[in-house]
Amino acid sequence: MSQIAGHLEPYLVLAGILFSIGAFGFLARRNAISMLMSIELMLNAVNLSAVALGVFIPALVGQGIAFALLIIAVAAAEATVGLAIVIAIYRNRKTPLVDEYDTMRQ
Amino acid sequence: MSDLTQLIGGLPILSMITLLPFVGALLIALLPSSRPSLIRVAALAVSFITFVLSLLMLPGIREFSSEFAFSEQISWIPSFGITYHLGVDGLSGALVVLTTLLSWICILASFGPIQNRVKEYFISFLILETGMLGVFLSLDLFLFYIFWEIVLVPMYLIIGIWGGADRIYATIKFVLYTLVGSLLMLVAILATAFSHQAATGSWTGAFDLIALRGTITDPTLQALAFGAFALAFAIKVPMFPFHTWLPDAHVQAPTAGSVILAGVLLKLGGYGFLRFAIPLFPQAAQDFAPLIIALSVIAIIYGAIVAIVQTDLKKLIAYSSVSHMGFVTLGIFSFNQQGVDGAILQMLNHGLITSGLFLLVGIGYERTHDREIAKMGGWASRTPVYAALFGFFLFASVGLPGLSGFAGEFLVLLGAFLVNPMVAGAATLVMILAAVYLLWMYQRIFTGPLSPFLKGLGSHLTDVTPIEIATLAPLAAMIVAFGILPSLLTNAFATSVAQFLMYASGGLIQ
Amino acid sequence: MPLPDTLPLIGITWADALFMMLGGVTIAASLFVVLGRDIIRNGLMLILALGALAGIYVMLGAAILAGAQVLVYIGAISVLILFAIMLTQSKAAPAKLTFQSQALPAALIASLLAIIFAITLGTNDWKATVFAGTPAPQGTTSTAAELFGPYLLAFEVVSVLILAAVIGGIYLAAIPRAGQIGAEDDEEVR
Amino acid sequence: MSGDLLTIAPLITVGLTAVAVLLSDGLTPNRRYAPIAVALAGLGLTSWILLQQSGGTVTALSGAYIGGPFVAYLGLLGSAVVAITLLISPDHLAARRYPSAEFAATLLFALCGAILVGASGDLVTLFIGLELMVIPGYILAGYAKRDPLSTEGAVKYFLLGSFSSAILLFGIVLLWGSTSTASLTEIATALTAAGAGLQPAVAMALALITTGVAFKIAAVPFHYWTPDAYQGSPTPITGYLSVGPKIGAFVLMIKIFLIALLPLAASWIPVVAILATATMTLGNLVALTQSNVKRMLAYSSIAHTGYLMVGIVAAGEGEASGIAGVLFYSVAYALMNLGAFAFLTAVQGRPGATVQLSDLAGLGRKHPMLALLAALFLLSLTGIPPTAGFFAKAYVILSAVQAGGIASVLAIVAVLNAAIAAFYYLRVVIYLFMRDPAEVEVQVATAPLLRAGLVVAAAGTLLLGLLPGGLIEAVVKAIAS
Repeated sequence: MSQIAGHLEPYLVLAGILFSIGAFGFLARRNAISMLMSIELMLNAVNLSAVALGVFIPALVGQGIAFALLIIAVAAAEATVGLAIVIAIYRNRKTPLVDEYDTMRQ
Repeated sequence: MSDLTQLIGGLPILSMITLLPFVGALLIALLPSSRPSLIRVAALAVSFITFVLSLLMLPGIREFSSEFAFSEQISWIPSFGITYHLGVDGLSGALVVLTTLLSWICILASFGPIQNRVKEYFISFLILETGMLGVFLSLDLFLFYIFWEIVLVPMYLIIGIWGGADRIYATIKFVLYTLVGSLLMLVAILATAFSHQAATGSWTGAFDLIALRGTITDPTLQALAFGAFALAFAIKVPMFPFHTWLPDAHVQAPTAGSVILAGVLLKLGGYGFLRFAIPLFPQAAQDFAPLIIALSVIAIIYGAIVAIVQTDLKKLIAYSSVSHMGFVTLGIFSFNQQGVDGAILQMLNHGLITSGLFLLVGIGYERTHDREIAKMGGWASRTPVYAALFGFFLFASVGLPGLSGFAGEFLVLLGAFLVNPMVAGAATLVMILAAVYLLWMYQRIFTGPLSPFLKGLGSHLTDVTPIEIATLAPLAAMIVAFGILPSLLTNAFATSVAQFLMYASGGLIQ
Repeated sequence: MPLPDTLPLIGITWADALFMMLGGVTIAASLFVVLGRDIIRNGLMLILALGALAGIYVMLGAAILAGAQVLVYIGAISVLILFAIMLTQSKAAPAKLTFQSQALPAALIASLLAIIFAITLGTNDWKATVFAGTPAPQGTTSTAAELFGPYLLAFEVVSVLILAAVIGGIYLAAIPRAGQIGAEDDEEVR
Repeated sequence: MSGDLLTIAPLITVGLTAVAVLLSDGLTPNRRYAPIAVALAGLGLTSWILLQQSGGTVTALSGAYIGGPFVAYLGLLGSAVVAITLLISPDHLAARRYPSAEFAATLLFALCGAILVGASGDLVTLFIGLELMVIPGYILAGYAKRDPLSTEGAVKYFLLGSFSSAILLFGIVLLWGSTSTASLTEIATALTAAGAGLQPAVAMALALITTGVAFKIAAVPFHYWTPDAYQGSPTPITGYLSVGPKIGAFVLMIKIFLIALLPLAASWIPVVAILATATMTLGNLVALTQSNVKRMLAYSSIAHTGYLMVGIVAAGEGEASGIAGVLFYSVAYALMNLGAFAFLTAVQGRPGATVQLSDLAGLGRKHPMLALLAALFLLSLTGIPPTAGFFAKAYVILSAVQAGGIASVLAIVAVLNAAIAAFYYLRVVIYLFMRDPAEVEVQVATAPLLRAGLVVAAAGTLLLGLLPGGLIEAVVKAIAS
């Protein structure tokens, strides 16, 4: 009898920890691409919880995976735009460090 | 549900009076700014026609026995029962005529002093006139508030663009003081309307003064709403300690701005108490009365004393305004016929007298470009007519019997005496002292040997011109007329005062 | 010879062991992503974390999602990120990553957040099914039924979203040809 | 099924218009106005369809899309916002050599998302709509891609936007999991059935959603990305960003907080009320200290967020007029804020120019009409009658007074803030009319389209100020469903 893998909670706790790690990365890193990667971690945490909920909660069977698929697609769109912006700013400023983008705070 | 009733010859006279200056402003906007004299004449014509229209309205007010001789009501925002509701009785009628009179006088008095951006000036002034008339004629609280705020913008521009060196500080102070008060009043209006809606289940009449009077019974709402209304009106009057914007605004405003500020804008506060704050929330008004009477007496004393030490002529008159307007609130919150009669008289008289004084200060400033009392002396020897007129208005201002200033202050003191003899006594004493000092000030400026400063002006120091006399003469005539026969006025608003006293005591009877 | 039900010696079921292994890899790799000092390795670690997640999806019986994870996340997004990293690496940008000055408070907040998540999500009454081993594989039919049922509109709109993102992305990232509107023939104009 | 297609016709029309805009640019490249014309035609068609649908509520696609007066109201507002943005932008962009086709298409995609947010019946559709609304915003913020300021603003906007999306999404997923349904109304039913006690996961979901939404609407203290994103973007785009996505986020707030989470109102009202107070006060106080006009408007838009939140709190207290207030305020805010930014666009005739307050000195003398329109927008933003801004504030305050409780305290906070706001808005008027002209004058460029945009915004601001009755009825009809 499985003690962990057959229950919902471990998956959600894993998702929560993953989300927190992503949030930490977002708050702590200076590099725009690192921050983007941190956001991807957060989105993956959300995905994991969506799938787990969809698998373990009878009323949601099927929905979880569908939801997660849509989130993956949204994340792809977001990443496309984000990386394009990063490339554009890199052309202008030659640095990917966000806290050096402070022209307006003079 | 358009319901235009009681028209003169089928015409909505009140709307015509209110909106004519605004329409005039629009027309002037179409005139080329390269023709300033055309613009001046057009503005004068518009304001004079408005004045004539307002005079035409007067006989009607005496003929009808009901409270509001004329009223016009059109649905405006039906979802909330907000209507375009105008009405006139003796009280508002008198103030409307004061407004239309002072407006054309001010426009005439601006012909000389205003030389830059003439078009914008007269547009602002005419919009200001519409705003002031709207305040006096609105019977819908929402409409009233809108006109109340509309007054703010052109006055802001008039002081801010055509004012003196420190005009921007003065305008900002003026706007912020007024806005804080009026915004809280807006909340109170909305709360009142909502309580009416909650009580009756319908928005109909929720903003209508006539429907609302006597229906607000919740004591908390009364106290809070009255507090908000009173703050807005107290700032406008201005009552101590909310008066500090006034001297700055007066000193910085151009002459006509000062005149209209003292002559009409300050009356908006007193009128607000009489028409809205007290009839709507009588119980709270009675509760607040001791406080307001105390503040009024402080204003009378403080205004007079501070006026005495002023070195700037305009500031002196500004502080004497604070003192004189203290009588208005003192009279209103005496809640007896003498006091209220006196307060209304004082409002009208102060409008006539102080306007005259500001006009005279402006006339003097045109010639000397200075207002320092210490620099003057012996002025009468060069410009006897000017000195005589100044003396006349100053005598009227200190309440010389036989001139109109006397009757108002006397009635107020009488009314106050009935309530609290101590208060009346204190006010009388200070009044007399101030009068003595003001007349001594007159002596310093106008009599004695000609001061070196005035001598240095040489031939620039001319006497008053015919146009200037034309601006002062109607005021002087009315000061004399109402000084001899104050009953001309008190009869006109007798019904209004009776109604006011009835609603004011409503909180006690119930 | 069949495998024993549990891991020898420690008595943990195979499924639990697998979960712990994949979860551990996910956490370790993602910690590396946010803590590591070499951004290229961080990018590679992101791929490892996402791969481990795909493994968990398989465990959960969501093979279709694991496929999508590998194709889209690892195949497209992560490669794009690595590409952007390569593109933006230069002498101006230090190869050794530094942290913002508020990194320490951020770490505290994140730790607290993780604990709160663990408590709230772990103790919540989810009214969830409990499986003996791992959950049975989810049929693609139920997912498809949802995607083309209640989520049809969302599904279609996502394609619009991707279209919009691609158009915008191309616009932002592209260097216009000379002569075209938007060409960089005048650096001063902006 | 064909009925469903008819119901979602506005969505399809806007999407197809975006494609048509790109195609038209492909056929006739480098024409500045062709894409704008196509886009405006498409918006006209969309508006017509929306008007046809304003009758009654229709549900399509298994409840994912709920059409009707509410969507019609928001769709028409969104179309107007996009149309005005399309009028004021192309010449400004062309002067800096940025194309208008991608711009118009991106705006239309965002409108698609906004309509979907308004129409969504479930959390999944709502989230996808939100993303379709905000992702084009990131693109637009960085639209001036050769301008370091623009890209800088865009990268901050993007990072904070995506971060908040992730937070919001986690909250949405947890809410969906703990109520076992994605449908907004069913969530409300489930939460009501669950009773007073708050499940830990629901509490967590509420916290995450509140944080995410606070970021999206730029409520204090989650606002710090806005000034940079707003200041960096090309001015007309800043106008759009401070209006479009913000109103959209408030619609999202109505959907989540006032439909799905209404049973939990007692839990979120205090939080939202505190956020609203902080947002109004801080936004105004910081705006007070700005000398850059664009940054000042950015901070003032934060303050307006606070006023809108007052309406949400009132609605949470069970006063339906709170939603009505928010909807009315949205229209007024859209018109006056777009107008103010259109004015700012006009005085930024020279590429690379930033407008300091002192640059505007004496503008009223050289360009009286432009200065007059600016004064109108500023007075409306201050909330002085007879302008749209006044009625908007009055409506929100009325709803707050009606709601009583915390909301009526917020009403007082709101009016005191309006007085602070008067200080810095009127300061601009002072510079326009009361100061002598600046030594270095701004370069005024008013292309015909920009002029049209200014006039439309001004006419709307004034008309709503004089005759607000019609819109009030439309609002009441929109929330009746």
